Amino acid sequence: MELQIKYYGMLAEISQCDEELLNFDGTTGADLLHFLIQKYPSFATKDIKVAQYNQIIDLGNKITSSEIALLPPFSGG
Amino acid sequence: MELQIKYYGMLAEISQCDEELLNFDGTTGADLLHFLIQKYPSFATKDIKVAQYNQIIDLGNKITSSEIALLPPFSGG
Amino acid sequence: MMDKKIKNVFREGAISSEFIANSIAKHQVKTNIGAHNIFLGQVRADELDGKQVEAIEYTAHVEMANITFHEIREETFEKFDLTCMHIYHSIGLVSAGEICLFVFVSSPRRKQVFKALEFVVEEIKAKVPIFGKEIFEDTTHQWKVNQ
Amino acid sequence: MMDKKIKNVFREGAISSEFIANSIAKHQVKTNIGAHNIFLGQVRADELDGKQVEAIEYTAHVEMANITFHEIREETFEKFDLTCMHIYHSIGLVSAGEICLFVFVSSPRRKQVFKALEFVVEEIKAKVPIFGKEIFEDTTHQWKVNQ
Repeated sequence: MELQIKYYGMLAEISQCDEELLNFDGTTGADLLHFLIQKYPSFATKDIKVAQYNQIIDLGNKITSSEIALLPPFSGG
Repeated sequence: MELQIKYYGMLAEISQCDEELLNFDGTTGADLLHFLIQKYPSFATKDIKVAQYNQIIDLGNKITSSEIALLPPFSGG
Repeated sequence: MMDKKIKNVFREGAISSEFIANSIAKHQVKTNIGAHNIFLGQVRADELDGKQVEAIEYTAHVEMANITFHEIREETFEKFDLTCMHIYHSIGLVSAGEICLFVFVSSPRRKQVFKALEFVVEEIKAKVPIFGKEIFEDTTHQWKVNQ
Repeated sequence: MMDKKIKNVFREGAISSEFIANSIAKHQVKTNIGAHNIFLGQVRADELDGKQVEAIEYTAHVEMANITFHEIREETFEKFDLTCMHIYHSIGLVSAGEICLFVFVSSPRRKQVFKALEFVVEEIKAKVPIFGKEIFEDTTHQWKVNQ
Protein backbone atom coordinates (compact mmCIF):
# COMPACT_ATOMS: atom_id res chain seq x y z
CA MET A 1 0.00 0.00 0.00
CA GLU A 2 0.98 3.60 -0.44
CA LEU A 3 1.89 5.38 2.81
CA GLN A 4 2.48 9.04 3.45
CA ILE A 5 5.31 9.11 5.97
CA LYS A 6 5.92 12.26 8.03
CA TYR A 7 9.32 12.77 9.63
CA TYR A 8 9.95 14.94 12.69
CA GLY A 9 12.97 16.55 14.36
CA MET A 10 16.27 14.77 13.79
CA LEU A 11 14.53 12.19 11.58
CA ALA A 12 13.48 14.87 9.08
CA GLU A 13 17.09 16.03 9.12
CA ILE A 14 18.24 12.52 8.17
CA SER A 15 15.56 11.94 5.51
CA GLN A 16 16.05 15.50 4.23
CA CYS A 17 12.29 15.87 3.84
CA ASP A 18 9.27 16.48 6.07
CA GLU A 19 7.17 13.84 4.33
CA GLU A 20 7.19 11.45 1.41
CA LEU A 21 4.99 8.84 -0.28
CA LEU A 22 6.33 5.30 -0.17
CA ASN A 23 5.07 1.88 -1.24
CA PHE A 24 5.10 -0.43 1.75
CA ASP A 25 4.19 -4.10 1.57
CA GLY A 26 4.68 -5.09 5.21
CA THR A 27 2.09 -5.31 8.01
CA THR A 28 3.32 -4.02 11.40
CA GLY A 29 5.07 -0.97 12.79
CA ALA A 30 8.21 -3.11 13.12
CA ASP A 31 8.01 -4.03 9.42
CA LEU A 32 7.74 -0.34 8.55
CA LEU A 33 10.76 0.60 10.68
CA HIS A 34 12.77 -2.23 9.12
CA PHE A 35 11.76 -0.99 5.65
CA LEU A 36 12.72 2.61 6.44
CA ILE A 37 16.08 1.64 7.96
CA GLN A 38 17.00 0.17 4.57
CA LYS A 39 16.35 3.59 3.03
CA TYR A 40 17.91 5.60 5.90
CA PRO A 41 20.51 3.38 7.62
CA SER A 42 21.15 5.85 10.46
CA PHE A 43 17.53 5.43 11.64
CA ALA A 44 18.84 2.15 13.11
CA THR A 45 20.70 4.03 15.85
CA LYS A 46 17.74 6.24 16.83
CA ASP A 47 14.98 5.65 19.35
CA ILE A 48 11.97 5.98 17.02
CA LYS A 49 8.23 5.88 17.81
CA VAL A 50 5.63 5.16 15.11
CA ALA A 51 2.26 6.98 15.30
CA GLN A 52 -0.98 6.71 13.33
CA TYR A 53 -4.27 8.53 13.96
CA ASN A 54 -2.29 10.81 16.33
CA GLN A 55 -1.37 7.92 18.63
CA ILE A 56 1.85 6.03 19.18
CA ILE A 57 1.49 2.33 18.37
CA ASP A 58 3.32 -0.69 19.72
CA LEU A 59 5.68 -1.89 17.03
CA GLY A 60 3.88 -5.24 16.89
CA ASN A 61 0.61 -3.53 15.94
CA LYS A 62 -0.74 -3.31 12.41
CA ILE A 63 -0.36 -0.26 10.21
CA THR A 64 -3.94 0.63 9.23
CA SER A 65 -3.68 4.34 8.37
CA SER A 66 -2.24 5.65 5.13
CA GLU A 67 -0.64 8.50 7.09
CA ILE A 68 2.16 7.60 9.47
CA ALA A 69 4.29 9.83 11.73
CA LEU A 70 7.87 8.93 12.63
CA LEU A 71 8.84 10.51 15.97
CA PRO A 72 12.31 10.83 17.55
CA PRO A 73 12.68 11.30 21.37
CA PHE A 74 10.57 14.14 22.75
CA SER A 75 12.17 17.27 24.15
CA GLY A 76 9.43 19.74 24.95
CA GLY A 77 9.51 22.09 27.93
CA MET B 1 10.55 43.47 86.69
CA GLU B 2 9.04 45.86 84.20
CA LEU B 3 8.14 44.26 80.87
CA GLN B 4 7.09 45.88 77.64
CA ILE B 5 4.44 43.53 76.24
CA LYS B 6 3.54 43.73 72.55
CA TYR B 7 0.24 42.26 71.38
CA TYR B 8 -0.48 41.09 67.84
CA GLY B 9 -3.56 40.30 65.76
CA MET B 10 -6.61 39.20 67.74
CA LEU B 11 -4.69 39.64 71.01
CA ALA B 12 -4.21 43.37 70.35
CA GLU B 13 -7.93 43.52 69.67
CA ILE B 14 -8.65 41.99 73.10
CA SER B 15 -6.10 44.11 74.99
CA GLN B 16 -7.17 47.18 73.00
CA CYS B 17 -3.55 48.26 72.71
CA ASP B 18 -0.50 47.31 70.65
CA GLU B 19 1.81 47.39 73.65
CA GLU B 20 1.92 48.24 77.31
CA LEU B 21 4.35 48.32 80.25
CA LEU B 22 3.53 45.89 83.06
CA ASN B 23 5.19 44.88 86.31
CA PHE B 24 5.71 41.13 86.29
CA ASP B 25 7.15 39.19 89.24
CA GLY B 26 7.06 35.67 87.82
CA THR B 27 9.82 33.71 86.10
CA THR B 28 8.68 31.66 83.08
CA GLY B 29 6.61 32.14 79.95
CA ALA B 30 3.83 30.14 81.66
CA ASP B 31 3.90 32.53 84.63
CA LEU B 32 3.57 35.46 82.24
CA LEU B 33 0.63 33.94 80.41
CA HIS B 34 -1.08 33.15 83.72
CA PHE B 35 -0.51 36.76 84.82
CA LEU B 36 -1.92 38.18 81.58
CA ILE B 37 -4.99 35.92 81.64
CA GLN B 38 -5.92 37.58 84.94
CA LYS B 39 -5.88 40.92 83.15
CA TYR B 40 -7.49 39.66 79.90
CA PRO B 41 -9.63 36.59 80.76
CA SER B 42 -10.41 35.72 77.12
CA PHE B 43 -6.69 35.09 76.50
CA ALA B 44 -7.41 31.77 78.26
CA THR B 45 -9.30 30.48 75.21
CA LYS B 46 -6.62 31.47 72.68
CA ASP B 47 -3.63 29.54 71.39
CA ILE B 48 -0.87 32.00 72.37
CA LYS B 49 2.88 31.86 71.72
CA VAL B 50 5.35 33.92 73.74
CA ALA B 51 8.43 35.34 71.98
CA GLN B 52 11.52 37.20 73.19
CA TYR B 53 14.56 38.27 71.15
CA ASN B 54 12.45 37.49 68.02
CA GLN B 55 12.14 33.83 68.95
CA ILE B 56 9.26 31.79 70.31
CA ILE B 57 10.09 30.26 73.72
CA ASP B 58 8.80 27.12 75.37
CA LEU B 59 6.44 28.18 78.11
CA GLY B 60 8.69 26.52 80.71
CA ASN B 61 11.60 28.76 79.73
CA LYS B 62 12.64 31.86 81.64
CA ILE B 63 11.67 35.36 80.61
CA THR B 64 15.00 37.19 80.29
CA SER B 65 14.17 40.04 77.91
CA SER B 66 12.34 43.19 78.96
CA GLU B 67 10.49 43.14 75.64
CA ILE B 68 8.02 40.31 75.07
CA ALA B 69 5.77 39.58 72.08
CA LEU B 70 2.44 37.80 72.48
CA LEU B 71 1.48 36.00 69.25
CA PRO B 72 -1.86 34.44 68.27
CA PRO B 73 -2.03 31.68 65.58
CA PHE B 74 -0.25 32.60 62.33
CA SER B 75 -2.18 33.16 59.14
CA GLY B 76 0.25 34.43 56.54
CA GLY B 77 0.07 33.48 52.88
CA MET C 1 24.49 32.53 51.73
CA MET C 2 25.05 32.83 55.49
CA ASP C 3 26.20 36.44 55.60
CA LYS C 4 23.38 37.96 53.63
CA LYS C 5 21.57 40.88 55.18
CA ILE C 6 18.02 40.47 56.43
CA LYS C 7 15.71 41.72 53.69
CA ASN C 8 12.31 43.29 54.09
CA VAL C 9 9.85 40.81 52.59
CA PHE C 10 6.78 42.99 53.11
CA ARG C 11 5.05 45.05 50.44
CA GLU C 12 2.27 47.50 51.29
CA GLY C 13 -1.05 46.23 49.87
CA ALA C 14 -1.56 43.74 47.04
CA ILE C 15 1.27 42.36 44.88
CA SER C 16 0.55 43.38 41.29
CA SER C 17 0.88 41.17 38.20
CA GLU C 18 3.26 43.83 36.76
CA PHE C 19 5.55 43.37 39.78
CA ILE C 20 5.54 39.60 39.17
CA ALA C 21 6.22 40.07 35.42
CA ASN C 22 9.10 42.40 36.20
CA SER C 23 10.57 39.83 38.57
CA ILE C 24 10.32 37.11 35.88
CA ALA C 25 11.88 39.38 33.22
CA LYS C 26 14.88 40.13 35.46
CA HIS C 27 15.81 36.43 35.37
CA GLN C 28 16.32 36.29 31.61
CA VAL C 29 19.97 37.27 31.99
CA LYS C 30 20.54 34.23 34.22
CA THR C 31 20.97 31.75 31.38
CA ASN C 32 21.99 28.88 33.66
CA ILE C 33 18.36 28.69 34.86
CA GLY C 34 16.15 26.09 33.18
CA ALA C 35 13.11 26.03 35.47
CA HIS C 36 11.16 28.57 37.52
CA ASN C 37 8.37 27.71 39.94
CA ILE C 38 6.10 30.41 41.31
CA PHE C 39 3.53 30.23 44.09
CA LEU C 40 0.90 32.97 44.39
CA GLY C 41 -1.46 33.25 47.35
CA GLN C 42 -4.72 34.98 46.39
CA VAL C 43 -7.32 36.33 48.84
CA ARG C 44 -10.48 34.20 48.63
CA ALA C 45 -13.99 35.69 48.97
CA ASP C 46 -14.97 32.98 51.48
CA GLU C 47 -18.50 32.99 52.82
CA LEU C 48 -19.52 32.82 56.49
CA ASP C 49 -23.21 32.97 57.46
CA GLY C 50 -24.04 34.38 54.03
CA LYS C 51 -21.48 37.19 54.27
CA GLN C 52 -18.52 37.39 51.87
CA VAL C 53 -14.92 38.24 52.68
CA GLU C 54 -14.12 41.52 50.90
CA ALA C 55 -10.49 41.87 51.94
CA ILE C 56 -7.84 40.66 54.36
CA GLU C 57 -5.91 43.13 56.47
CA TYR C 58 -2.46 41.75 57.21
CA THR C 59 -0.41 42.77 60.24
CA ALA C 60 2.81 41.15 61.41
CA HIS C 61 5.57 41.10 63.98
CA VAL C 62 7.63 42.59 61.18
CA GLU C 63 11.11 42.27 62.67
CA MET C 64 10.62 38.67 63.79
CA ALA C 65 8.85 37.82 60.51
CA ASN C 66 11.74 39.12 58.38
CA ILE C 67 14.23 37.13 60.48
CA THR C 68 12.08 34.01 60.10
CA PHE C 69 11.80 34.54 56.31
CA HIS C 70 15.59 34.85 56.24
CA GLU C 71 16.01 31.57 58.15
CA ILE C 72 13.58 29.81 55.80
CA ARG C 73 15.61 31.08 52.82
CA GLU C 74 18.89 29.84 54.31
CA GLU C 75 17.45 26.41 55.08
CA THR C 76 15.92 26.10 51.61
CA PHE C 77 19.21 26.97 49.90
CA GLU C 78 20.93 24.31 52.02
CA LYS C 79 18.34 21.64 51.24
CA PHE C 80 17.82 22.25 47.49
CA ASP C 81 20.01 23.11 44.51
CA LEU C 82 18.55 26.53 43.69
CA THR C 83 19.94 29.41 41.67
CA CYS C 84 17.71 32.01 43.30
CA MET C 85 14.70 32.56 45.50
CA HIS C 86 12.46 35.57 46.14
CA ILE C 87 9.67 35.97 48.70
CA TYR C 88 7.22 38.89 48.98
CA HIS C 89 4.28 39.14 51.38
CA SER C 90 1.64 41.83 51.62
CA ILE C 91 1.08 43.95 54.70
CA GLY C 92 -2.04 46.09 55.09
CA LEU C 93 -5.22 45.67 53.08
CA VAL C 94 -5.54 43.17 50.20
CA SER C 95 -8.92 42.79 48.45
CA ALA C 96 -10.48 39.46 47.45
CA GLY C 97 -8.95 38.32 44.14
CA GLU C 98 -5.66 40.12 44.77
CA ILE C 99 -2.27 38.50 45.40
CA CYS C 100 -0.87 38.55 48.98
CA LEU C 101 2.06 36.11 48.71
CA PHE C 102 4.60 35.66 45.90
CA VAL C 103 7.29 32.98 46.19
CA PHE C 104 9.66 32.48 43.27
CA VAL C 105 12.33 29.74 43.05
CA SER C 106 14.66 28.98 40.13
CA SER C 107 17.08 26.17 39.35
CA PRO C 108 19.07 24.80 36.43
CA ARG C 109 16.73 21.77 36.33
CA ARG C 110 13.07 21.22 37.17
CA LYS C 111 13.24 18.37 39.70
CA GLN C 112 14.42 20.66 42.51
CA VAL C 113 12.01 23.54 42.10
CA PHE C 114 8.78 21.66 42.91
CA LYS C 115 9.99 20.32 46.25
CA ALA C 116 11.73 23.57 47.16
CA LEU C 117 8.66 25.72 46.49
CA GLU C 118 6.31 23.51 48.49
CA PHE C 119 8.81 23.48 51.37
CA VAL C 120 9.08 27.29 51.41
CA VAL C 121 5.31 27.85 51.30
CA GLU C 122 4.61 25.34 54.10
CA GLU C 123 7.35 26.88 56.25
CA ILE C 124 5.92 30.37 55.73
CA LYS C 125 2.41 29.25 56.70
CA ALA C 126 3.68 27.49 59.83
CA LYS C 127 6.45 29.73 61.14
CA VAL C 128 6.08 33.38 60.16
CA PRO C 129 4.21 35.68 62.60
CA ILE C 130 1.74 37.24 60.17
CA PHE C 131 -1.90 37.77 61.08
CA GLY C 132 -4.80 38.07 58.65
CA LYS C 133 -8.07 39.75 59.57
CA GLU C 134 -10.84 38.75 57.15
CA ILE C 135 -13.12 41.72 56.62
CA PHE C 136 -16.70 41.07 55.47
CA GLU C 137 -18.85 43.30 53.29
CA ASP C 138 -20.76 44.52 56.38
CA THR C 139 -17.42 45.58 58.01
CA THR C 140 -17.56 42.79 60.62
CA HIS C 141 -14.46 40.59 60.69
CA GLN C 142 -12.92 37.31 61.81
CA TRP C 143 -9.30 36.31 62.35
CA LYS C 144 -7.94 33.87 59.81
CA VAL C 145 -6.10 30.78 61.04
CA ASN C 146 -3.84 28.67 58.78
CA GLN C 147 -4.58 24.96 58.42
CA MET D 1 -14.53 19.07 31.15
CA MET D 2 -14.91 16.17 28.70
CA ASP D 3 -16.57 18.03 25.84
CA LYS D 4 -14.12 20.90 25.61
CA LYS D 5 -12.66 21.64 22.22
CA ILE D 6 -9.01 20.90 21.52
CA LYS D 7 -7.09 24.16 22.06
CA ASN D 8 -3.94 25.27 20.33
CA VAL D 9 -1.25 25.30 23.02
CA PHE D 10 1.51 26.65 20.77
CA ARG D 11 2.74 30.23 20.66
CA GLU D 12 5.18 31.43 18.01
CA GLY D 13 8.52 32.28 19.63
CA ALA D 14 9.21 33.05 23.32
CA ILE D 15 6.46 33.51 25.92
CA SER D 16 6.81 37.06 27.27
CA SER D 17 6.56 38.10 30.92
CA GLU D 18 3.74 40.48 29.88
CA PHE D 19 1.74 37.52 28.56
CA ILE D 20 2.26 35.74 31.90
CA ALA D 21 1.26 38.87 33.88
CA ASN D 22 -1.87 39.25 31.77
CA SER D 23 -2.79 35.63 32.44
CA ILE D 24 -2.35 36.15 36.21
CA ALA D 25 -4.39 39.39 36.17
CA LYS D 26 -7.31 37.64 34.42
CA HIS D 27 -7.70 35.35 37.45
CA GLN D 28 -8.44 38.16 39.90
CA VAL D 29 -12.16 37.93 39.15
CA LYS D 30 -12.14 34.26 40.20
CA THR D 31 -12.40 34.93 43.93
CA ASN D 32 -12.84 31.27 44.86
CA ILE D 33 -9.16 30.74 44.02
CA GLY D 34 -6.71 30.81 46.94
CA ALA D 35 -3.55 29.41 45.38
CA HIS D 36 -1.84 29.60 41.99
CA ASN D 37 1.21 27.58 40.98
CA ILE D 38 3.17 28.45 37.86
CA PHE D 39 5.93 26.53 36.10
CA LEU D 40 8.15 28.30 33.58
CA GLY D 41 10.64 26.49 31.39
CA GLN D 42 13.54 28.74 30.37
CA VAL D 43 16.09 28.00 27.63
CA ARG D 44 19.49 27.34 29.21
CA ALA D 45 22.75 28.46 27.59
CA ASP D 46 24.31 25.01 28.11
CA GLU D 47 27.89 24.45 27.02
CA LEU D 48 29.18 21.64 24.83
CA ASP D 49 32.86 21.48 23.86
CA GLY D 50 33.24 25.14 24.80
CA LYS D 51 30.32 26.26 22.62
CA GLN D 52 27.21 27.86 24.13
CA VAL D 53 23.58 27.21 23.22
CA GLU D 54 22.21 30.47 21.79
CA ALA D 55 18.65 29.35 21.14
CA ILE D 56 16.37 26.34 20.80
CA GLU D 57 14.26 25.90 17.69
CA TYR D 58 11.08 23.99 18.55
CA THR D 59 9.14 21.93 16.05
CA ALA D 60 6.26 19.58 16.84
CA HIS D 61 3.73 17.14 15.50
CA VAL D 62 1.27 19.95 16.19
CA GLU D 63 -2.02 18.08 15.79
CA MET D 64 -0.93 15.11 17.90
CA ALA D 65 0.69 17.44 20.44
CA ASN D 66 -2.48 19.47 20.94
CA ILE D 67 -4.52 16.28 21.39
CA THR D 68 -1.97 15.01 23.92
CA PHE D 69 -2.02 18.34 25.82
CA HIS D 70 -5.82 18.03 25.89
CA GLU D 71 -5.64 14.50 27.31
CA ILE D 72 -3.14 15.64 29.96
CA ARG D 73 -5.54 18.46 30.94
CA GLU D 74 -8.49 16.06 31.25
CA GLU D 75 -6.53 13.61 33.34
CA THR D 76 -5.21 16.37 35.61
CA PHE D 77 -8.70 17.76 36.22
CA GLU D 78 -9.87 14.25 37.13
CA LYS D 79 -6.97 13.63 39.53
CA PHE D 80 -6.82 17.01 41.30
CA ASP D 81 -9.30 19.58 42.62
CA LEU D 82 -8.40 22.48 40.33
CA THR D 83 -10.34 25.60 39.40
CA CYS D 84 -8.41 26.19 36.21
CA MET D 85 -5.35 25.22 34.20
CA HIS D 86 -3.52 26.83 31.29
CA ILE D 87 -0.65 25.48 29.20
CA TYR D 88 1.38 27.35 26.57
CA HIS D 89 4.42 26.05 24.68
CA SER D 90 6.65 27.85 22.22
CA ILE D 91 7.11 26.79 18.64
CA GLY D 92 9.90 28.22 16.48
CA LEU D 93 12.96 29.99 17.82
CA VAL D 94 13.45 30.79 21.54
CA SER D 95 16.72 32.42 22.68
CA ALA D 96 18.68 31.43 25.80
CA GLY D 97 17.09 33.12 28.84
CA GLU D 98 13.63 33.24 27.26
CA ILE D 99 10.55 31.28 28.39
CA CYS D 100 9.42 28.32 26.25
CA LEU D 101 6.85 26.64 28.55
CA PHE D 102 4.22 28.22 30.81
CA VAL D 103 1.97 25.99 32.92
CA PHE D 104 -0.52 27.65 35.29
CA VAL D 105 -2.77 25.78 37.75
CA SER D 106 -5.17 27.30 40.31
CA SER D 107 -7.20 25.88 43.17
CA PRO D 108 -9.19 27.05 46.18
CA ARG D 109 -6.45 25.64 48.46
CA ARG D 110 -2.72 25.19 48.12
CA LYS D 111 -2.27 21.45 48.81
CA GLN D 112 -3.59 20.45 45.37
CA VAL D 113 -1.63 22.85 43.20
CA PHE D 114 1.87 21.56 43.96
CA LYS D 115 1.10 17.95 43.04
CA ALA D 116 -1.03 18.94 40.04
CA LEU D 117 1.66 21.19 38.55
CA GLU D 118 4.43 18.62 38.90
CA PHE D 119 2.17 15.99 37.33
CA VAL D 120 1.37 18.22 34.33
CA VAL D 121 5.01 19.17 33.69
CA GLU D 122 6.24 15.56 33.89
CA GLU D 123 3.47 14.41 31.56
CA ILE D 124 4.35 17.12 29.02
CA LYS D 125 8.03 16.18 29.05
CA ALA D 126 7.25 12.47 28.60
CA LYS D 127 4.29 12.40 26.23
CA VAL D 128 4.07 15.43 23.94
CA PRO D 129 5.75 15.15 20.50
CA ILE D 130 7.79 18.36 20.61
CA PHE D 131 11.38 18.48 19.36
CA GLY D 132 14.03 20.98 20.41
CA LYS D 133 17.07 21.74 18.28
CA GLU D 134 19.78 23.41 20.36
CA ILE D 135 21.59 25.94 18.18
CA PHE D 136 25.12 26.98 19.16
CA GLU D 137 26.79 30.34 18.59
CA ASP D 138 28.72 28.91 15.59
CA THR D 139 25.39 27.80 14.00
CA THR D 140 26.09 24.09 14.59
CA HIS D 141 23.36 22.26 16.49
CA GLN D 142 22.38 19.19 18.49
CA TRP D 143 18.98 17.65 19.20
CA LYS D 144 17.82 18.00 22.77
CA VAL D 145 16.52 14.89 24.59
CA ASN D 146 14.43 15.08 27.78
CA GLN D 147 15.65 13.22 30.84
